[in-house]
Formats: sequence, structure tokens, C-alpha cells
Amino acid sequence: MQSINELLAAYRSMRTMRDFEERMHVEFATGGVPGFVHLYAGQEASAAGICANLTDKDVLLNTHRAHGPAIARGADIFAVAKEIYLRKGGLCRGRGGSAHLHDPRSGLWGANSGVGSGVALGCGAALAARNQKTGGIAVALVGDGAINQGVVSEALNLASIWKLPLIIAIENNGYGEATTVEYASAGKDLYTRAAAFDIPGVQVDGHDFFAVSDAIEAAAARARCGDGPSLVEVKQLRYFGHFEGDAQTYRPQQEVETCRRETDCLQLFRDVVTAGEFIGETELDSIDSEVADLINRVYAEAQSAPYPADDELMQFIYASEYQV
Amino acid sequence: MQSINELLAAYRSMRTMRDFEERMHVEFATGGVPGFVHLYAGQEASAAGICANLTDKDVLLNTHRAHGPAIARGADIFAVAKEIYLRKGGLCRGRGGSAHLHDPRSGLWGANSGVGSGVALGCGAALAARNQKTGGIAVALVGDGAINQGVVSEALNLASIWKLPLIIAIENNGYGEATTVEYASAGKDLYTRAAAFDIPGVQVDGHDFFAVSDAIEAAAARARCGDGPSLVEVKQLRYFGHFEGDAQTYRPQQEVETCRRETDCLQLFRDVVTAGEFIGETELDSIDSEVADLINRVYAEAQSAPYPADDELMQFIYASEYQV
Amino acid sequence: MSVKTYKQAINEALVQEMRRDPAVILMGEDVAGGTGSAGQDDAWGGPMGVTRGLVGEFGSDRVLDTPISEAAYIGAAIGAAASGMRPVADLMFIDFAGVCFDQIVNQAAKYRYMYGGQDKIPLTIRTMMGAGLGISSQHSQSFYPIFSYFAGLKVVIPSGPYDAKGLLIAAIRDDDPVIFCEHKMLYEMSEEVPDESYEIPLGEANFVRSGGDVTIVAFSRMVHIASEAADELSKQGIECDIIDPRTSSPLDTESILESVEETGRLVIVDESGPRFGMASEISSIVAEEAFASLKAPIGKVTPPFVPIPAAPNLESLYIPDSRQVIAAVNKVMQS
Amino acid sequence: MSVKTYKQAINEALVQEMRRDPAVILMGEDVAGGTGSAGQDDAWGGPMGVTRGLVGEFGSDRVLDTPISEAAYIGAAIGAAASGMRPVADLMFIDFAGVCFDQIVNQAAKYRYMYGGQDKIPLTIRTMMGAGLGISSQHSQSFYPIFSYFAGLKVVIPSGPYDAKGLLIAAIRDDDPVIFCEHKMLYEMSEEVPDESYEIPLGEANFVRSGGDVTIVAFSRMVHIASEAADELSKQGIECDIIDPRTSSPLDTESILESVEETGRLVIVDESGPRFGMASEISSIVAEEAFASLKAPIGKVTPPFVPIPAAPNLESLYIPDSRQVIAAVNKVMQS
Ligand SMILES: Cc1ncc(C[n+]2csc(CCOP(=O)(O)OP(=O)(O)O)c2C)c(N)n1
Ligand SMILES: Cc1ncc(C[n+]2csc(CCOP(=O)(O)OP(=O)(O)O)c2C)c(N)n1
Ligand SMILES: [Mg+2]
Ligand SMILES: [Mg+2]
Repeated sequence: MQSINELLAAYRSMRTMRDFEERMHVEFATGGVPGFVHLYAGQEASAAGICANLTDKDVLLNTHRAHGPAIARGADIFAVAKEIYLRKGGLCRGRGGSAHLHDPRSGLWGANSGVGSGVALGCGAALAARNQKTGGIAVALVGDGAINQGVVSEALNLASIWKLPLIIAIENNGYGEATTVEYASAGKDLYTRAAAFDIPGVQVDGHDFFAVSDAIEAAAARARCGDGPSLVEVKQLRYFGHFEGDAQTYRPQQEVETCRRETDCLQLFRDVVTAGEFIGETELDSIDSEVADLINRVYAEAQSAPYPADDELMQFIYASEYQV
Repeated sequence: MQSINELLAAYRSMRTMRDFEERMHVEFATGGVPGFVHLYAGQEASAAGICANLTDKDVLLNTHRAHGPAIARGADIFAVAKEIYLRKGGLCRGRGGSAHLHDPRSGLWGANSGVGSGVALGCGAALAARNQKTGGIAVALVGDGAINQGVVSEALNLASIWKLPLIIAIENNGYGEATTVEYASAGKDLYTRAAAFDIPGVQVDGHDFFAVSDAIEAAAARARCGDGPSLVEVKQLRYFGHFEGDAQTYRPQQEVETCRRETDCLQLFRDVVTAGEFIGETELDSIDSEVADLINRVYAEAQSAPYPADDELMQFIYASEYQV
Repeated sequence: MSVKTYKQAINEALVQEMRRDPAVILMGEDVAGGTGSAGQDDAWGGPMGVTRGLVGEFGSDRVLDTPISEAAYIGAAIGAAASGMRPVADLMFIDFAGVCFDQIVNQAAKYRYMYGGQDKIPLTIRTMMGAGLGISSQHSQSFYPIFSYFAGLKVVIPSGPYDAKGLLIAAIRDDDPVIFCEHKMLYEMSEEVPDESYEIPLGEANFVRSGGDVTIVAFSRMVHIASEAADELSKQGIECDIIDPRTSSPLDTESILESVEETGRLVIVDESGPRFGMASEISSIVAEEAFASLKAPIGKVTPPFVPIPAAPNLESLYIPDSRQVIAAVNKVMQS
Repeated sequence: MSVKTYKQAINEALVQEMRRDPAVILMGEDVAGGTGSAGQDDAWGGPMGVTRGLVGEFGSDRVLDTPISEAAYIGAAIGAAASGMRPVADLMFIDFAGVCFDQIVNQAAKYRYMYGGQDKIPLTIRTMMGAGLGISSQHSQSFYPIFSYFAGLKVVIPSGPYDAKGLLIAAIRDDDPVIFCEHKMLYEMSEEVPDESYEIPLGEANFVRSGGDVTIVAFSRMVHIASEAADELSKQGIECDIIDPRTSSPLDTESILESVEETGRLVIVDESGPRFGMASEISSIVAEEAFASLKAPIGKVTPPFVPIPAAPNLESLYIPDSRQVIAAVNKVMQS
């Protein structure tokens, strides 16, 4: 059970992610956003529900659909935006971009291509946490498409036999690029893959913050007390294309409309928390306007930031001496 | 149900594999066998039970424990031995050796390292058979250790969604090198991995020719009529080390002794077929002595064969023109 | 003959080969796109839309969307090739070779040799390389030299639409595994391309420009950078030979040597890494085989030894440009 | 000081580093061997028994047997390294880099750079290379140049027990990912090795022999082939410098250039491939930077461009031998 402050924080987190992405969608369409940009809008309850259960000892392993989880994990949103715009002051000094938001101080690890590697890296983070007795756990995000990478199965097995404090959160948004999960992934439900590796697996409604949070809470408790990994399949829908510029002809048009209307995570959250007597619509509305204001400042700052200095090109290749 | 001739052929096949390996074990110990040599002894019912259900349109994908399956599939045993001895006239002209016995004319494809790749290659053989409407299927052998390679999970998923005419036969001999399947592979039974990919999976006693053959017969029928892949876990034990020279200190000594005494596949087969009225011990004994004689001739010929000609070194790199 | 983009030329090569030979099949992530969805089929048409339209004509038995499982489907393509098919597998980014490297360099490359010449593997792997889109170090590499290291593979790196079509047709008809590396910044480049089918043999360089003062060897996008530089240099009175070998394995060293023997001066312009890359290889060959002809140390224009950054200014510094080529040519002219 | 084999020297380096620093952990297939079995623990002790005894002293929290899942455990080692551990991952054969290549060249190599310098990845990958055991083309390769292509990695190729110990200790203490390539034919080689711990800095060549007439650069097992040849050549009156750079990334080009500037003649002896390999790289560097000093074309002694056959006579033809080195030296001496 969350406190009122926690609920308000979760709402603010989801609203921030949403507004950040809605604005990004507009900015992309009008030009000026570099690279490949994958928006997280629609999936916010997942990142918020996961991060609500993490401490600063824990590690969240991101995917290429990186903006939402980075914001939810508490990375500096100005640095997030600057990284997407590939500017000085970006989380990765403008070297990684949208898909590689990485902020280890916030317990956020960036995505790698190939997709799916985060589950293996997460095994390492979990192993280190156990060996170092930090009490930390790792949560690896992985998409419904990426789940079919070999390294994911390998890592599920490894996490299981080593009983690692790891949670594998499959963000099943129905598609890997234009390919449906029904086509690409054998078996109706992805959480059933867990059983093959002797890992408990559950499926939750990914538009419902509380469902996600509860499942992660249970999995995290299991991990923290040494009982090993769990898999949580978070079912959801992305509101935009695979990346910006995707014409989305593979989807029926009403798919997103219906979801936005009927199962939007922000609306569902509002409905639940305002049904009680402690949180009112106005309180949430004022968060909305604070966030709107924040987002304006974030974009203004990011768009006007300079690019990294040219002489950074050859910096930070090696941590130790490397002399040729 | 097998005919008497088929039963005699299966017995001859298993006896040939066994004698070939027992002799190889001795030859290795006394020097003169090159490279890494993995013996199949103890597992013969698997290769025999599988091959009893294959036609010449089908492809069997071998592992590094290659001698038995090559013999069972009908590759020229003289060429098999010469390949192991890396001689002229070897199946692969002395280039692949023990672990890479390959004879496409017999529908036998050699193993590759890394282990597990055969399942992916088998998807391709199965896809080709379907596209070319040959009626053929593919059977990919994979060890209990190799099953943890990512490519195997990827290929299980691919075979499932493409409904390929493929059988995955896990030869679970309890160990991958010195590591037990119980340690390395999450989940008690490997056949349960099939369910994760929506593939039917069964487990059979791999010392029982009839159990293996029946399971493969059913899976092959399924594959041939377009119903897609199946997985068969064949539980067994290898009689020798991972490779020759392995001191096997990781195994309790009586493990193999008990198995040889109580569940040896040749003895079990003898017991079953001689229980009826059609096959007598003497008939089998005469196969035994024919095989013993054959094995003598095979080793004599292989050991005295010359090495490949030096000028073969640069041959068969490319099938098409390659001019630098 | 009509003006076609690189993308269209590649698409046309695929269409014509699939019409000609039923053994040619296509597989990869979203090479059609939308299989099994409630929306439109062929919604994606492959990375950059290069394979759009193919599933409509050839059906989903021959144009196969795959899961994100490169090791499995490249492995399957090898198996299909060993069974008489002629698969074209799409590996979206060359960077992803990392997840299927064993299939490419151990299985495909060695299948024929290791098994004693019993098989052929007529497999083409199409993949996209090159920096320029601001998508960082794991989506922008050009490590085609890595494949060229391995005996058993052939490696093709087309620099324009005409070459792309003719080389892809040759690659598909070739009986060996070919890695076909398309440059992502060239897809919209256009030029006259014959409508009919034609082959450009693998291993024959293209003499892009004849000058006589200095030899420039360049591949893929760098051919155009070299040409820009040569235009500029010509104004200064320096006339360049430009040679585009078009394939790095086999490599047409004869054409390079022929030119260098005449000019005595060589600059290599390449987007692969500065070490163990194309520039090192060609320079080493020429230093060995045309040692006596060389009037100056060989010039190399390559990216620096660094992963590829995303920021546009840093990425621009990373990619070789015509000013660097001009400087390198001027340097070799001075010795 | 006592006589130790290459194998023992490596084992000792691991033991001493694990004693010194609790962050050092070991993982790989059967690095102990027998975990969970009814027989004896530590029954395997890693490929060739190199890690025998470690699990006994350090326990199974620090010496971890893994499933046959290189991508997962190398990935896990990277993740552990990013978390402050100092993992040593065992990749049995260098050939198996094929199944975890993405982890090595995309994740480990680029982690620090791509993320803006926030992390360090103190990871050592031990792996076994080299031909000579008759185990064919997928277990005998020496493609360490492939790793050396990538910025972000370091690559070590020790030629004997003394170097192996000092370089492995340096590799483990190094804050970057290091690929440590052991030659499978050297494990039983022995020489005097100090008992105490010592580091040999990565990037410093070893001057194996001083001659003055011709420079031979060789790595790993080829250092011994070169020495054999040099002994023979000395009888003929030709005195060789032999330089073992010991690491291919960083590469001590300075030492090579220094020697070549004196001798004016260079032969490179290497077991990696003849194209895009070590010989090409060094020859290209020298041709560029010591052009004026060179009195003869550079000689390269490498295997031919072919996968590695198993048959002993063919494999012998594949591996560079001292007669080829002698011939190459004689050739460069004649110009
Ligand atoms: C190994 C690898 N193959 C292909 C890609 C290209 N790619 C990037 S994202 C993506 C789709 C991923 O789908 P999913 O895992 O469902 O995540 P989503 O985009 O839906 O969030 C693909 C194919 C990649 N990055 N890595
Ligand atoms: C990718 C890869 N990793 C490691 C190896 C080394 N190796 C060869 S056989 C083997 C054990 C395989 O065990 P299993 O699959 O159970 O087959 P078995 O030997 O028991 O028949 C290993 C680890 C390899 N060949 N390929
Ligand atoms: Mg998805
Ligand atoms: Mg086994």
C-alpha cells in the first residue's frame, strides 16, 4: 500500500513521462529531433509501478524505449532531454542518444543493442549486489520482441540456477517493430516462458499502476530475501509508432484510440485515487500544470543547449591508461 | 511395429556403434587417435531409435558426440573411421575429424561448434524440405548442456511459429563436460522447455530402443503432416568421459557400472526381442561376430590409410570462382 | 534504363532474382512487416522499406518475417542454403552481426571446407552499415573488414545504385556465402540503372576516375567523398585515379597495383576502423607488392580509433571528409 | 623464483589476484567443474585444468561454474564489472567468441564511451587460441586481431609463462575490458617465473633478441618459431632482432619502429589470418611511419587464406614454421 505522497509521486512521474513524450512527438514531426526516437507513451504505469518499488541500491536496466523509464527512475529530466537532443549536459554527453539513456547514479542502466542484453547485464548487477551484500536487486526491462533473443533465454536460465536477485519485466506492448507478438512469439502468453526455467511468472495489466506495482513488490521481496528471480509480463500498448516516423499501417487505427479512451493508465490511476477521500482532482490538476510548465522549461533548455565540445571526441574510451 | 528385419538391423546398428566405440576407447588409450574424441557408448538406443524412423529425404543433425549417429544413419563406417583418424577417404577428407562427421548423401549433417547450432541449421533443412515439397523432415540432436545455448531457444521459437517439420531430440546424458544437468539447467526436466514455445514435449528412456523409436515415430508423423515441430528428451548415460582422457572424477564410480549392468540398451533390446518367438540369441550372436569382424577390418583400414594429399590444403574453400 | 535510387535498385535486384529462381527466398525482421497483424500486410517492407512489395508478389512462403532471433534465422538460412535454396537473409544493422557471428564466420564460412567440399552455401546476407544518422556506436559501424578476415566468405560493399543492383544479383547467384553491406546514407542516392537484369562480377574493381597523379582507393560512401576531393584537387592541378574495388573479399588488388605502379602514390579512404581495417590491408598489400613503385608513404584517411558518438558534430568529426582526403593527397604529393 | 609452466603461471596469477582483491571472481564452463555432482568438486578445473584448485580456496561464490551460455555469462560479467566487481570470464576457445560477440565488441567495448565516461568495465576474458591439436577450423583459430579492431578493448597475447603471469595480473588490475588470449600449444611450456606477484604493463613490447640485421615481430607461439629461425639464421651470419609486442591493443609501435629504423628490414610472423590480421596491420604501420628506413619490402609469414584443417599434415602446412621464417628473412635480406 502506497502512502498519499507516494501516490502523488507516482502520478507526477506518469504525467511527466506522458507530457514529455507527447511533446517529443510534436517536436519530432516538426524536425529537429535527431536519430531514432522510440516513444514510451501509453506504457507509463509499467515504469512507474516498477520504480515505486526500487531503492537507490537497485538497478533498472532500460530498453531502447528509454525516455519513460529514465524519468521514472529519477534521472535528471533536463539531462534526459539534452541527451535525446545530443547536447552538452546530456546524460551520456550526447554520445548515446534517445535509446541509450544511462544514469548509474540513479540506478539506471542504459539499453544496449542488440535488444535483450539487459537481462544478461542484469544478472551481473544482481550477482554483484549479492556478492557485495548491498541488499540491492536488478530489474531488467525487455520487450515482447526482444524476448526472442537467445541471450534472454540464456540469462533466464542463468538467473534461475544462480538464484539471482533479479526481476525480468517483459513490457509486452504487442509489437516488435511491425511484427505482432502473436506471430513472432510462440505460445499465447510470454510469462509462461518463466516455467521453462523454473522461475515464477505472472502477467499483469500494464495500464494499471497498482497491478504492476503489486507484482513487482512481490517479486522484489522474493529477490531480496534470496529466493531468486521472477518474471513479470506487463501487458500494454504503445500509443505511437515503433519509432517516430513509423506510419503504423500494420495496426488497425482504432487500436490506440480505444486504449487511450478506455484504459489509459493516467485516467485509470486518477479514477482509483480520487475514488477515496484523500486525493482530489484539483490536487492532480495542479500536478498537471506543474508538469506542463516543467516540460516547457526542459525542452527550451535542451533545444538551446550547445553540442558537446569537439575535443570530447577522443575522451573516455578507456578508463585506464592506453598508450599506443 | 518393426519387422524382424528392421529389428535385426536396429540391433546390428547398435552393436556396431558399441563395438566401434569400445575399440576406439582402447585405441585412444594406447595413442594414435588424434584430436578430441567424444564417445557415444551407452547412448546407442537414441541414434538407432531415431534413425529407424527416417527416410533418405530426411536430415539428421549430429552433435560432437558424432560417431554413433553417423553409423546409425548409414554413413560408410570405413569413411567414418578414416575421418576420425584424419585420413584420406575420410567423410570430410580429414578436415573435420571426430566431432564433425558429415555425410549429406546419407542425410547426415555434421556438428558445428558452437554446440546447439544444429537446431538452427535444422530449421533451415526443414524449411527447405517444406518449400521444395520433398516430404522430408529434419531431426536435430542437441545435448543437455547445449540446450542452454541461446540459439537453441531461438530456434525452438522459430520452428514453432513457422510450424517446421523438425524434431528436436535432446540427448540428456546427465552431463555437459563435468557439469550436471541438475546444476546447469533450470527445471527438473528438459522436455518442459518445449511448452514455453508451444511445442509438444515428451521424455523417454534413452536406453530403451522402443521407447525412443515410438516417440520419434509419433513426432515424425506430426512433422510430416504439417503439424510442426516436437521435442523429445532422451534420458540416458554416457559410458565414457566427456572426451577421451577425461578422468571422470566428477561422477560416482558405480554410476556407469550400474547402468551397464542394469539398463544397457543392447541387453534391454536383446531381452525384449528374444522374449518373442521370432528372434533367437544365436541370430544376435552371429550379428555380434559379424560386427566384431567388421570393426577389425574398419580399424585396420583406417589406421593404415594415408593422410590427405598436401595439395588439398587450399581446395574447397569456395564453390564458386574466387580470384584475388 | 531509368533513374533509380540505391534502395530501388536493390529492390529490383531482389524482385528479378526471385522471379527468375524459385529457390530464392527472403527472411528477416519485418522484411514484409505486419504478418499476422490486424492492419496491413507488407506494412514495413524491411529496414528502410527496401523490400517493400515483395511479399505481395511472392507470398509469405518466400518472404518470411522472423522473430528478433538473428542467430536462429541466419542459421536457418545456412541450413536452407545447404539444402538447395538460395536464401537472402536480412541482418538489419551490420552491428547486429554480434548476435549471430558464430553462424556467419564459423558455420557459413567453414561449412564447405570443414566438411570436405561436399556442400555449397549460396547464401546472401544483406546488411546496413555506416555512420551519419546520429544513432550512436552500436548502430553505425562499418566493420566489413571483420568478415573479410575469414576465408569462405565474400564481402560486397556497393557504392551506388548501378553497382548495388548488379552486385546483388551476382551475390544471389553466387554459390558461396556473401555479406552484402549497404550504406545507410546511400539509400536515396540515384543514378541511371538498367531495367533489365545484369551481373557485376565479384572481385572486379570499378575505375571511377582516371587522373594519373595519385591513386585513391575508396569503398561505398567514401567513393563519393573521394570524388568530391578529386574535383577540388583537379582545380589545384592534381588529377586523381579513383578505384572502387566494390568487394573486399575477393579484393581486386591487381587493379589497385596497376594504378599505383603508374602514379607511385596512394591514398586509401575508408569508413572502417583505422586498425586492422581496409586501409591497413590495402596499404600492406601495396607496400609489399608495389614497394619499388612507391614514391611516398601511403596515406590513410579513416575514422579515428574510437566508438562512434551520436552527437552530430562529433559524428561529423568521426566520418572521413573530403578535406581530410585533400590533405592526405597533398601530403603524398609532396614526398 | 621457480620453474613453472604457462598453465601454472596463469593459475598462480589468478590465485594471487583473488587473494589480494575480493572483487575478483571467476566464471565459466567447468572452471571448477562438477558443481552439484555426486562425485568430486573441482573435478575439471577449467579448460586444460588451468583453474584447478581455485574453487577449493575461494569457494563457489567466487568461482562460478556456468551453463553453456557464453552470451549470458559474459554479459553478466560485464554487468558485474560495471557494479564494482573485477570478473575474469573464461571463454573456452576464442572461436566461441562467435556466440557472445555482441557482448564483447558492442557491450563491453563501448560501455564506457557510449555512456559518456560514467563507468569502468574491469573485465578480463581469458580464452584459448591457436592451431596444433588437430581439432579443425572451429577450435583452432587465432583471430585476436578481430578484437583489436575495436576501440574500447585491450588484447593480450602472452608468449610464455613469465609474460603470462605478469600480463594476466596487469589485465585483472586494468580498469578496462581485456581479452587475454592463451595459446593452447604453450600450456606445458616452462621457464623461471617469480613466485611473488608482478605486473607487466600492457602495451610494452619485449625485446626477445637483439641482432641488428633484420627485425622480426612475432606474437605468442610464433615467438618461438621466430627464435628457432633466428638460431638457424645466426649460423648463416644473419642476426635478428625479435620483438614480441605482447599486446596487440595497445600495440607498442614505437619499439617496432625503433628496431626497423635500425635494421631497415622487417618480417612479421603471426598465426592470425593473412588478411586484415596482425601482419597486415604492422606492415601498414611500418610502411607509413618508417617508409624512408625500409630497405626491402616487408615480409609476412602467416597461415594461408583458408579455414584450418584437422589432418596433421594439412594443419602443419597451415601453421607458420621456421623454414618459412628463414625464407622470408633471406628474401628481405636480398633486396
Ligand atoms: C539484436 C537486435 N536485433 C534487432 C534490433 C532492431 N530493433 C530495435 S527495437 C526492435 C523491436 C523491439 O521490439 P520489443 O522488444 O517488443 O520492444 P518495443 O520496441 O516494442 O518496446 C528491433 C527489432 C536490435 N536493436 N537488436
Ligand atoms: C558454444 C560452445 N561452448 C562451449 C563448447 C565446448 N563444449 C563442447 S561439448 C561441450 C559439452 C556439451 O554438453 P552436452 O550438450 O550435454 O553434450 P554431451 O557432450 O553430453 O553429449 C562443451 C561445453 C562448444 N563446443 N560450443
Ligand atoms: Mg514490443
Ligand atoms: Mg550431455
